Amino acid sequence: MREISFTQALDEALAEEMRRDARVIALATTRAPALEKEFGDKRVRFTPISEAAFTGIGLGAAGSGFRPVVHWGMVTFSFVAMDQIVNQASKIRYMFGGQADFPVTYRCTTGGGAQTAAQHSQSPYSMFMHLAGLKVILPSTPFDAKGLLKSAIRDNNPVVSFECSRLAAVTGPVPEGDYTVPLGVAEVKRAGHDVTVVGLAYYVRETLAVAADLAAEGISLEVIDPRTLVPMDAETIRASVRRTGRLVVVDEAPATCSAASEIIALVTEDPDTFQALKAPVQRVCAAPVPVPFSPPLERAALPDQSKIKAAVRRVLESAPVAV
Amino acid sequence: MREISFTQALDEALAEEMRRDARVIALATTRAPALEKEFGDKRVRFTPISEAAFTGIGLGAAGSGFRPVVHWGMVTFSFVAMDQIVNQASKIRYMFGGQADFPVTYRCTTGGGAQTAAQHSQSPYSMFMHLAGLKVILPSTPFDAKGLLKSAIRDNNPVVSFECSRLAAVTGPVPEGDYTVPLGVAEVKRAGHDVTVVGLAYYVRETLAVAADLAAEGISLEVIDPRTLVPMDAETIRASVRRTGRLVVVDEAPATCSAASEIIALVTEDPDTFQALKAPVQRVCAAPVPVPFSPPLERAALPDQSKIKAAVRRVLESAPVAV
Amino acid sequence: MPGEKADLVELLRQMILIREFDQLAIELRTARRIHGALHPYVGEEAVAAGVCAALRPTDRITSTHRGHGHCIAKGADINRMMAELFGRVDGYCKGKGGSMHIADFAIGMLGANGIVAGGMPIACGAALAAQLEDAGGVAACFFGDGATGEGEFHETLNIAALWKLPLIFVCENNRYGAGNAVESVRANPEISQHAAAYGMPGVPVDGNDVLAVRDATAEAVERARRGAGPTLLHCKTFRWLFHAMRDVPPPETRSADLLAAWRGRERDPIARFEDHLSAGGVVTAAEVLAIRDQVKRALAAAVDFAEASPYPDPKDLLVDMFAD
Amino acid sequence: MPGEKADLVELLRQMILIREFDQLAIELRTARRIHGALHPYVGEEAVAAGVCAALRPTDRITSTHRGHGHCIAKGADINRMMAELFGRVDGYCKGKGGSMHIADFAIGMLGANGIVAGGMPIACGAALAAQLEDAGGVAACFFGDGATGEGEFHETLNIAALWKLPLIFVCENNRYGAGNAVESVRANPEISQHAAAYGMPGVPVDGNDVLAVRDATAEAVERARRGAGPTLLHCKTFRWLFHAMRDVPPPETRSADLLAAWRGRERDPIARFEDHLSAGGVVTAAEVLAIRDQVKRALAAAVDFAEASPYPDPKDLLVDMFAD
Ligand SMILES: Cc1ncc(C[n+]2csc(CCOP(=O)(O)OP(=O)(O)O)c2C)c(N)n1
Ligand SMILES: Cc1ncc(C[n+]2csc(CCOP(=O)(O)OP(=O)(O)O)c2C)c(N)n1
Ligand SMILES: [Mg+2]
Ligand SMILES: [Mg+2]
Repeated sequence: MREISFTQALDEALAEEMRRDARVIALATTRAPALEKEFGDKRVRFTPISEAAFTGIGLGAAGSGFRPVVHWGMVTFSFVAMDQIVNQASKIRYMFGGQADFPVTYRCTTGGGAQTAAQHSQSPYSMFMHLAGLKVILPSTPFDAKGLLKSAIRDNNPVVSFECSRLAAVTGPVPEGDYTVPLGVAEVKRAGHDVTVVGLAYYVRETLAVAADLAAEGISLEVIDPRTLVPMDAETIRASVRRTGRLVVVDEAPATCSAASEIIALVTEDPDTFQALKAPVQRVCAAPVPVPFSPPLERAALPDQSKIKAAVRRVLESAPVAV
Repeated sequence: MREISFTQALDEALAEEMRRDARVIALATTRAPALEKEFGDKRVRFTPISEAAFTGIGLGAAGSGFRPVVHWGMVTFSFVAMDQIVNQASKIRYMFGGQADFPVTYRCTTGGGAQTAAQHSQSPYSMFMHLAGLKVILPSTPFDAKGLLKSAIRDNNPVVSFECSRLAAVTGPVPEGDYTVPLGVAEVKRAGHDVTVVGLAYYVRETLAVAADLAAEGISLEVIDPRTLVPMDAETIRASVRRTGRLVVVDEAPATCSAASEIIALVTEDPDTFQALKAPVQRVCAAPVPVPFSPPLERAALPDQSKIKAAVRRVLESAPVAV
Repeated sequence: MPGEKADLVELLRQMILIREFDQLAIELRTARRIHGALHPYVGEEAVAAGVCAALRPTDRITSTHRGHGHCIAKGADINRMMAELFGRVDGYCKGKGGSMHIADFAIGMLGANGIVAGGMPIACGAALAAQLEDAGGVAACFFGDGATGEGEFHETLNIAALWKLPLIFVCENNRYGAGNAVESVRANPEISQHAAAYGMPGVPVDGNDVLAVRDATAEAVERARRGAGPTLLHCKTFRWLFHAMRDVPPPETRSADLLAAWRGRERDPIARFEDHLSAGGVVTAAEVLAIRDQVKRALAAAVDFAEASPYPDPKDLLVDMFAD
Repeated sequence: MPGEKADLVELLRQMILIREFDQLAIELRTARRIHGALHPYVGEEAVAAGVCAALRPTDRITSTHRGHGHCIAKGADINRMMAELFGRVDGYCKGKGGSMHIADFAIGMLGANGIVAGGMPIACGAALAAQLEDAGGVAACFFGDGATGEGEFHETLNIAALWKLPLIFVCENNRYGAGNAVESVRANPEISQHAAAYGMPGVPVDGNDVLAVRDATAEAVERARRGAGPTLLHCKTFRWLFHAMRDVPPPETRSADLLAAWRGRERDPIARFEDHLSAGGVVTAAEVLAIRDQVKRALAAAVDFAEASPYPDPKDLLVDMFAD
């Protein structure tokens, strides 16, 4: 199968969906020449730097029969638009009794690791997950990126697509043409039996690398990528933990009230999974600081393979594998 | 001791702090005639409906030597100002290498239960907790409200004060004159030995009522009020769980990525506390919907005493108390 | 007398209905038969009625926390509105929204909104949709004087002007944002002056003159339909009553003189229009009485309708969350 | 020739330093000796220099993502700036901020800001502080043409005007917001026209004429200090280079003619001022050469200073989070 980058996969998804459905329109603060050329500047809008306004415009156009794909740029800039996200998009359907659908997709990039410092290195998915009313995707491979973004655009609800910056240039196999990855279905990226490690976005890759390393030592990790954060496929994660009895969650958001906290709560409140737990769960998250600029500090702030390994060893020490 | 309401206690805290320190100034969209009369309209500002601007004004004045107390109104309106909160206030000190202090307090009301529907019934503390860089208080009694707000105003960092609307008229003993409740110290509101129940804000009261009821059946609840969400006094909660082996967390925010999720993660990742856990933890939170208007639906959406009781019984059934 | 008789009488009827609806709502709320917060539109009826008279049923609007008048003027069913205030399952939002969140997408009423200025970007999205549909549709957004303090107002002005969207900005300047007079929160009370910086017409309108509002809107609509872009209407009116009530109407703090000046027959948008129509021989006093009577009966029927409707079943709590 | 010779020469020196600093930063970044994103101020030097020349050291400013020029003009130490770009512990933010987040509170530089318009409310807070201190202080906020699309810009204009705050709004219209020409994102390119709706002076200024900027600012400052409120300065300039670079400078997409027109001696803010000063007999060519030489040496020393400074110790990761 051909290999294309994460970014190319996302671009393809949008172009294919625009081709497929004339009601799909695109709004962003940066121009998209290829899209503009193919679909015209009516459907491909570039906007002033007015995130609040164009977030609401996407919602209003969705409620009026279109399927806008709105790009915030970095997730950082979505905070300027947070009223439209929290008070409008996440509530509009339910609050009005389900009268209308709002098929709008909000896209943005996330994450640190590129020396762009505090404001431009954020991974605040959990703030959006907390809002009952938004679906949330967070792909980790080009294949998933294309398939999930297509599902998001076809979904009849507001969906937020978080697109990890450190994955932008990563390449991987992506079939030509149309396919989708369903929302709400996690994927076991590597099967194993000693420890369940749930990774998010960039940290799926890092966790797979750790899994390969540790396999050499005879430690078998099961690596799970939720892919969709809302709806969360809790059952796939729980089923894995019921087999391994151990859980580590890896992500680059700070731990407090994070997606990692949520995954832990989903696992430990489920009676059967709780009974199967042999060791305390572990979060491998960012330090509780705004991401610092200086490379050695930034490295210290974010998770990495050695921190993942250390957490895996901790859960194994606390409940050694029976030989 | 005299009894005053939650609101009166908060008002007293602000007035006393303004008396104590001329650098304390107040900004809000509603007039405060008593304060204006005592401190003048230079220090007591009422502002246009421009939350983003006056949130940043508070931050800028704080960085210029003042100690602003900024009232957003409902937490709902803070979302208009989220850029200043997320990208500025929570990062400004660290990002600039600790050059300056930003002693600003942001106040707002929270919560449902008053038929004000989706937009005006929010409890999104966890979204603020997730931001490394803000302190967060959430009092449940008039005494704590006054003491915590004073600590917040004296703190040299941005602090967010969440003030539960359903508590506004609740009265309780509050000493005359100055005292503070330290940030980061939870309180055991009722000692017990069978189940640890952590309640937040209004649900501390509800949990205490449940504890009184269940005591009659011989079930002993330990009720803990964190009071401060950042810094979270994890140790008080963990110590209790190590004794009871059972944990229920009660709050009116939806469960996903909530403060309740965080408390569960803090408990289950601590090895000693994890070992002491006898039953799966339980969250009693709002249903995953925007709070609906109609009273029967709203009641169904929010936690109540019967839901708390049911959760307590579930953890007790799953690991019965040894007699 | 410009306009067809039937249209003029309909305007009068609408304004009376809007006023009576909100006065009844206040009674019902005071008697605790309905719930939540209430923001009466009394005194401002000419704005909603005048604007909507210049719109087609397929045109779209967004509204504010003070939205009952906009709903009625756009053609909403008062039975379903009332049922919503009662929190019943036959309400527009099946009881999930209440007074502050009534919407009827079928008639292009895209929702009241509890966030000051929050509906403006949404209306702008509806205007974008209308432009893309290219069938001559327009959108209008109602907002208060207080909303001009919010960034969303200004951002929307620029984008609408830049893209020449068919959007009518209807500022309802009722002189107050909650407890604060407009002069106390704006450096310059003349709101229409914001338009100039966007190369957009900014039109001050007597917001208590329903025909002036209708005509100014018609001009803006005509402009919008021919692709010439948005207009900012600054409708000057007055809030007769309190900002909002919960269990009881809050006490009046404004001077009796001021209130009298605005509530007098020459300024009251309804009495004034009634006098104007009777002076022009369009309606007789008897006809007006008949309208008032019909309105009262319709409202009584709406209350009956609402009370006959059941509360939503708590088992349906999760229904309507996500579309398939 | 208005102004003291020393002041004029200092203005020239500052502008040269600003330009050379950023040109050096581009080289260092291209060579991967420094990290992160870089937004050069080349071509816009007259704005920072002219504005800050009219401020006192105790006055406060906020800056943007394109902030090196503002720092230097406000009097920041280039050694500590350079150390920050290198991510070292002697940088202004101990390496935590980098290029986009340099601040020096000791000299009233309240920080560069990665959020378009994000610094404006903060500057407004500094202006409120100055008003409360009542010691004649003022604040200034720099922002780009693109920032006028953001609500925070408009909200801040209103509050500053309403409260008559001593705040100078300095719009640096460099013709682009990232890749987009100002005409493509604004319905009306004349940004100063927003001021009228706030009863505030809105002043178009030739942003490539350092004395014009200084004088317009001085007038605004005088106004602010006497309690007459804010002014909106619209400084028209031009971004010579790319919006931002990471590993390599991005390709130029604008026409060679356009670039040549702005980079010519008559329009280049530095060459033009240099010619003006030598025509007036204020400086000689030799003096200018000496300044350039001094600037180069100072910058070389700054790089040495930066490279001699250690990286922050990862053990200090949590330091500076919360004040005691
Ligand atoms: C963003 C936001 N801030 C504050 C409020 C609280 N609030 C509700 S209505 C209102 C006054 C609005 O005034 P105006 O826009 O003039 O409308 P009016 O009530 O006069 O119709 C305020 C401050 C809100 N709903 N939304
Ligand atoms: C709120 C926000 N939206 C988008 C961006 C991304 N961004 C960074 S700089 C920039 C262009 C800003 O243009 P302008 O204000 O004219 O400043 P200039 O870069 O020309 O100095 C954009 C869109 C941002 N930093 N903040
Ligand atoms: Mg008003
Ligand atoms: Mg620019």
